[in-house]
Amino acid sequence: MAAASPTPSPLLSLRRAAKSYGGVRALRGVDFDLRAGEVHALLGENGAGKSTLIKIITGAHRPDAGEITVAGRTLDGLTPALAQQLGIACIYQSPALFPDLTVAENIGLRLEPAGAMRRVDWGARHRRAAQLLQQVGASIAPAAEVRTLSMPEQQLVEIACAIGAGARIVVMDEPTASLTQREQERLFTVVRELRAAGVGVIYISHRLEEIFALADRVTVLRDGQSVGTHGLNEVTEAGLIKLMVGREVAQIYPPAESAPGEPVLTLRGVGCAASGVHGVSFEVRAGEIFGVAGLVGAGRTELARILFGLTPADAGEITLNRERLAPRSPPEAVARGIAYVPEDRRRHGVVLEMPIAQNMTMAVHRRLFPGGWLRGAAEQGLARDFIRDLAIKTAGPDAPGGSLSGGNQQKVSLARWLATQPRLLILDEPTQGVDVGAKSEIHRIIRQLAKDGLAVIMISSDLPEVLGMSDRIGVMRGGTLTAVLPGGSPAAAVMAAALGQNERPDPA
Amino acid sequence: KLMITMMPKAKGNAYFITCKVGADKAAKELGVELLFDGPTDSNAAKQNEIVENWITLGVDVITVAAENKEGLSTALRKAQKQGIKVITYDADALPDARSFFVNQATPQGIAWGLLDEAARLCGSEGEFAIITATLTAGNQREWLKLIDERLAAKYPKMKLVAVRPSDDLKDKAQSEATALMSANPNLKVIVAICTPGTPGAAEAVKQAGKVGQVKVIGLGLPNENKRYVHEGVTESVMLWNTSDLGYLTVYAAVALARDELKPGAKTFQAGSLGSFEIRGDNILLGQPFIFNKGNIDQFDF
Amino acid sequence: MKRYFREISVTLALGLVLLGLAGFAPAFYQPQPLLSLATREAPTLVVACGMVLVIICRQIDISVGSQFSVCSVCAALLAARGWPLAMVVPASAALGALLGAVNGVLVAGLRLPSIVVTLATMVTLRQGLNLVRQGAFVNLPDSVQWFGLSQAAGQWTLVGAALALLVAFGLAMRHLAAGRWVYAVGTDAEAARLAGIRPQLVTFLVFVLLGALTGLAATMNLVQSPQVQPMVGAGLELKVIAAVVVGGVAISGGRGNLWGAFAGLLLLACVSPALTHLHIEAYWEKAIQGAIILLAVVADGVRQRKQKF
Amino acid sequence: MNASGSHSAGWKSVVLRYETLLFVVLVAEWFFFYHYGTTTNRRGTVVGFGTLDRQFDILRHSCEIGLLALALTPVILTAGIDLSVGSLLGLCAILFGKLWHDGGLSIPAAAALTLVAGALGGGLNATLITRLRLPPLIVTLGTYSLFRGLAEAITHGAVTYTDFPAGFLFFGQERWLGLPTQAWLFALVAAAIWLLVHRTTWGRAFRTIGFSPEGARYAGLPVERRVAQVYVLAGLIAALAALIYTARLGQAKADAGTGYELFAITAVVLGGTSIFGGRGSVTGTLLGVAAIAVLKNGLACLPVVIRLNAAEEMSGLLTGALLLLALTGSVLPKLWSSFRSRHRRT
Ligand SMILES: Nc1ncnc2c1ncn2[C@@H]1O[C@H](COP(=O)(O)OP(=O)(O)OP(=O)(O)O)[C@@H](O)[C@H]1O
Ligand SMILES: Nc1ncnc2c1ncn2[C@@H]1O[C@H](COP(=O)(O)OP(=O)(O)OP(=O)(O)O)[C@@H](O)[C@H]1O
Ligand SMILES: [Mg+2]
Ligand SMILES: [Mg+2]
Repeated sequence: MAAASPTPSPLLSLRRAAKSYGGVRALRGVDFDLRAGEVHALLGENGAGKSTLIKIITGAHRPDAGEITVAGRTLDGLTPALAQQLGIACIYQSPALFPDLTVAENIGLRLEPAGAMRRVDWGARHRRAAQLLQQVGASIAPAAEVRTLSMPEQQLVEIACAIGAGARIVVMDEPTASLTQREQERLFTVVRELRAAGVGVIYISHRLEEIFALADRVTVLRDGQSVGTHGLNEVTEAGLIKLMVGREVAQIYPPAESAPGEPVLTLRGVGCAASGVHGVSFEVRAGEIFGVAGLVGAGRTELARILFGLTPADAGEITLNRERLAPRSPPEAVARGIAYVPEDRRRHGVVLEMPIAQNMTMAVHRRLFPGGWLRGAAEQGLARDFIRDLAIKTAGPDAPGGSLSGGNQQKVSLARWLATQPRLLILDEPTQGVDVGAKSEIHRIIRQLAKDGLAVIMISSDLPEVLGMSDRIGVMRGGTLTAVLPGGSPAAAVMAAALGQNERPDPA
Repeated sequence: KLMITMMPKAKGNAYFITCKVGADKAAKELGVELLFDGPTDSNAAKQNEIVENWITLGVDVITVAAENKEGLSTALRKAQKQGIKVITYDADALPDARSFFVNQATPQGIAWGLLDEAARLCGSEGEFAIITATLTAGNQREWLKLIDERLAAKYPKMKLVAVRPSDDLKDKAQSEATALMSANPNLKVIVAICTPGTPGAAEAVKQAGKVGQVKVIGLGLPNENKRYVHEGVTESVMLWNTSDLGYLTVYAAVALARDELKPGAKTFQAGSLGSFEIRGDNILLGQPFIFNKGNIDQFDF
Repeated sequence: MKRYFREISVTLALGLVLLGLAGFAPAFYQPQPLLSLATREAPTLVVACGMVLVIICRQIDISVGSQFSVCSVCAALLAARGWPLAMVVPASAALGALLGAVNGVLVAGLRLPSIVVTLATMVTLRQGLNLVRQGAFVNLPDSVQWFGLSQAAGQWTLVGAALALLVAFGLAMRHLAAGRWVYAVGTDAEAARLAGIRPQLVTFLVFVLLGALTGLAATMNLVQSPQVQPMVGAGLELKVIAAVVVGGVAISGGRGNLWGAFAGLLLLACVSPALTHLHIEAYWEKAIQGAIILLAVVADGVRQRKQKF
Repeated sequence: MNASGSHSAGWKSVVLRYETLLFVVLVAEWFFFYHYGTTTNRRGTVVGFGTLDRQFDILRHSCEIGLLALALTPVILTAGIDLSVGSLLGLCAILFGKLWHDGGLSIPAAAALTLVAGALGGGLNATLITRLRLPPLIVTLGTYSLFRGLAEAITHGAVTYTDFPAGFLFFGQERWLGLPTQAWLFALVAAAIWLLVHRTTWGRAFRTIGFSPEGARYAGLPVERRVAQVYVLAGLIAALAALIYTARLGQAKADAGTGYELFAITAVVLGGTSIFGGRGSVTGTLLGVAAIAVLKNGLACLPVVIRLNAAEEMSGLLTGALLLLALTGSVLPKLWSSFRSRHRRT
């Protein structure tokens, strides 16, 4: 356990922290400490307890047992307010912002002092917001309502809040999950600046290359227990993976095997004024994985929403298996054999309150329940099969979707659409926030589906994933498809297309 | 002990509370038990339910002020079938659903009385307006119809500019009267044909500073209106002695239960109030009474 | 501008109605009747101020009508016993605050849905009052009328007080941290908690505040007449909620403001006198009010639909 | 009992427990009133709660509110609300009376048209809610005024339609096969709604939408159509309730069904259906309706209450209290466990 920096007493330490949700033991006695001026990565499979651990640190959840010490003070009832006073700031996996309020106000509410009868200085709020946003390199208007921002933009607002709070401890729970390369680089710069200023950063990510690029030490969690803290210079990627999953996992992408067949989906000049997409033309063949890359806000999700009938197209022509396709609503799209695994799984992918089994059969009501009469046995059978096939970690088919960790929720969402036996599968960020073990599992499944003759569109901000998995790569920029590259193209080519011909990737 | 029940149109209405005072007195004199219950707001369906309650309870006589002629009649007929005597008071049901109707005053007596008083105040010409309880109340419709007919026949120069409902709420009556006055600057008289309407309209006139310019008359209890009558806002209020109405009703109910009152009788003796005329199956309380500055202080109900 | 579309459109609608009245029924504009109208609506406005806060906080209170009745009767009984108004008014507000606190504890403390909680307290309070009082009126002593002032002075006092409260709350909601907290909690209670705000406390307090304002409004109504009917607040909740909603306060919390609610209240308050002035029969009133509520929200719905997709 | 209606083994047992509890309360209530509310009157006949007549009256009186509660159950399951059902009942009663009396239609034809009108009224709610994405609370607050206002406008508030033929009144005032006629209709509707909610994919969709409308949309469920159907169904049932109401009272008047929506919502919520949507059952609603009806009618039979002349107020008061108790009871276990965990730590 070589120390990366010689600071003697830790900024924060956690002893024997334990937490259960009902019957699920999310943490079972974890020790953890954070020093000033270090980036401490937290690593573990989906459901290992990372998010739970940081919720304890930020006071969002009370631990069932254990103690927290911050700057030498042992704290008993840590609340979010107290944590804030102590200089702990957090960027949650899903941003905890106020969608109806403006960006400036969101930042203001977090950073301003507590007095209830204090006068609000709107001018100062806006100036401060503008300055902080500039600091994280975001071009967001302080007067914009947060609901109008995209997910990554919201994350940048969160980061601006943390910086503004002058936090001495900054927690980031998968901040890059929906960021693209460029934003990621900007984020790294910010993190390094924080470290240089003596701030302790807890950094959670499933992307190992990020951790190696950024972190000083890493703590690995497995099944709610810490399996060790290491300096990054002492471990290898393979070693970390083994610690995480307790076995060896090859992080290679499964190779394309079959030659693509007939065109399944053809788009010609497709656009939708309302969602800012225009003039998209490409085709996807049976047995082909068509990767879609692009920067944040390039319109990839919007394109998927058009194909799924959520925002019907108002220009161009779409054909599916040589028949005209113009879905005006998701049910129509589903009836035509289109499946869409959305990027925001907590809001769209699974219904958190409903059992896993019901989540999985949601899109196959017609086939599974002829005449509209529910059949419990058929449903349970289907769910059990998928739980087994996709290795979903759960108490059983009747456990509510919300009790699963992010990665397992993603698998449930995937299962729902595989159950429809679609002709075209659209995956939006399929492995966002999914641990390496599950990730390669999902990659294997996708490849297998393609091999069975399914046409797959895979939208991803994870460049290695797009490069490794795709047979062809479409690149989107500013709401339109700017290039289609062959699979295995160099990363630089994809980036160049995503940024526009004349621009070069920003090295910062 | 006989069990007599009495149902008002709405329990909280001061009019019926005064009725109950007389009824209680009669019940005590006669040594019978009196149940007094009704909906808190005028509602035919609730009246129905309460009558059904009483039927299963096996009371001896049911007396009701029917919110609505037809609505209650089925339930009342059912009561009669079970051997329970039925009397209506204040507002009648269908004739075959009850034995007697204790009539406080003929509709004509009320409607014409009010209109004639209004005509006197405005010199038989000019605009006037009416405030009613609810648009749906049966007796109010009947009075309105009679007023319309007499207006056409006798006072061609008088103009009825509006009929506005007060929902039997004084506050609403006040708002309505305020609007009526500003919408009809030449308004001379406001006639309220429900008891909460009269003080409500008077208050509105007073607030609008139109005392003397717009006169208020209507049905009303003396206590509610004393102040306005003395201030000269309200010219006069008309009402029968409601306490006597309750008293008479209970006496008639008991007499009916004891077979002392039979169809076809011409007169009826009601304790300390003496003798009343029976016309057909209507027991008549007498003429409505006009309360004005001179006599209103002699009454306390 | 876009943000305040709803407030602006309601104000425009109000302007249209007022203009129409000026054209077809100029008699509507007479100082004394208008002052009377304003006086009658002043208590409603005070309740509406509190309701705006509660709805912005993503809650609702349908028990205000019953609270209003209970406070009116209790205040009237106190006044009839000879309490001076200077004590009756705070006592009524305190009683209202207490009733609001009951709702607040149930909603904020036990995290029960406010619509159901206040449905239950609405029925309980109303029937409890009926049970105890059997619908009896309360006669008030003369000294209570218009606070013992002259009538005109009393009317101006009431209208002035209501407007002052409106302005105070309007400014506080925009410029005080506490006001912004109400918006924050209504937008996302969990995010508010993470930002160091105590959402349960804020929720509790808005209910208490609404209760206190309702108690205050009850006394503002009390001084206008020599008698109090126990049914006095019946239907107040729907009137206030309709006004607030027509004024653009989103039932889903976090959006809207007092100025919009004020315009909404004026719009709905004008319907009944406008009908009288235009000589339209009274039985159209409810239908027209329903149509106005629907039109207001439909206009908003059409706009949002256009904007979104 | 309702395997498909519940969400997990744990959750199922909670519902089961709540419904069982409610059932126990209902039975206890019934026996209490049976014991204290049955008396022998002066003429020697047994009267009060314990008589068969009385029980039939309870059934008769709860049919309309029961129907509205059944109509509201799917609505509330989708996290919606319909405040307009009481007003729609009034409007439909008036339309029925007008069609028959003024329109010269036969009773069956008028009834059929009334049902259509009810569905159209529900359709108006449905259109505004689904097409314009407006909150149901507000839309139905508007139609609550609108429907009642139309009823008043049509009749000028004054006309009351009466003198319906005996064949029609049979549905509201007579018995068929031993039970009040309308009880059969009610049972039929209850069974249909139960099947719909607990045994079909429609019911499943209602719950899904109640939990997460966006989630349901992304799952390819026809969200708009299902939501619309729920409100149309509510309108249809409100029209049916209007017919039964008219047959029971023998009259159609503009104030029919005033305030019924609140009783119906109370019954649904008392029956354990969450106002936030998703959770709840038709069995619970039926128990809720029964608990309120028995309470109301039972109190009206208690000599003490009768002598206080306060049956109406007492039943209102106790219904409100029961609702608060049920709500509080439903969160107590959660509160207790969080309280305990807090104490274990310190
Ligand atoms: N609110 C909750 N209720 C019940 N169980 C929960 C809840 N939150 C988390 N869990 C469970 O606790 C365990 C740890 O979850 P946690 O979110 O901490 O995992 P994680 O390491 O952040 O996973 P991921 O990488 O997928 O985000 C999981 O088994 C999860 O199912
Ligand atoms: N109504 C609209 N009008 C104009 N532009 C819109 C509208 N809605 C969304 N956009 C813009 O369309 C762009 C596409 O957003 P989208 O979420 O599809 O991007 P993406 O490429 O999927 O990115 P990611 O998934 O990484 O967030 C964004 O810039 C967004 O701001
Ligand atoms: Mg996590
Ligand atoms: Mg996207």
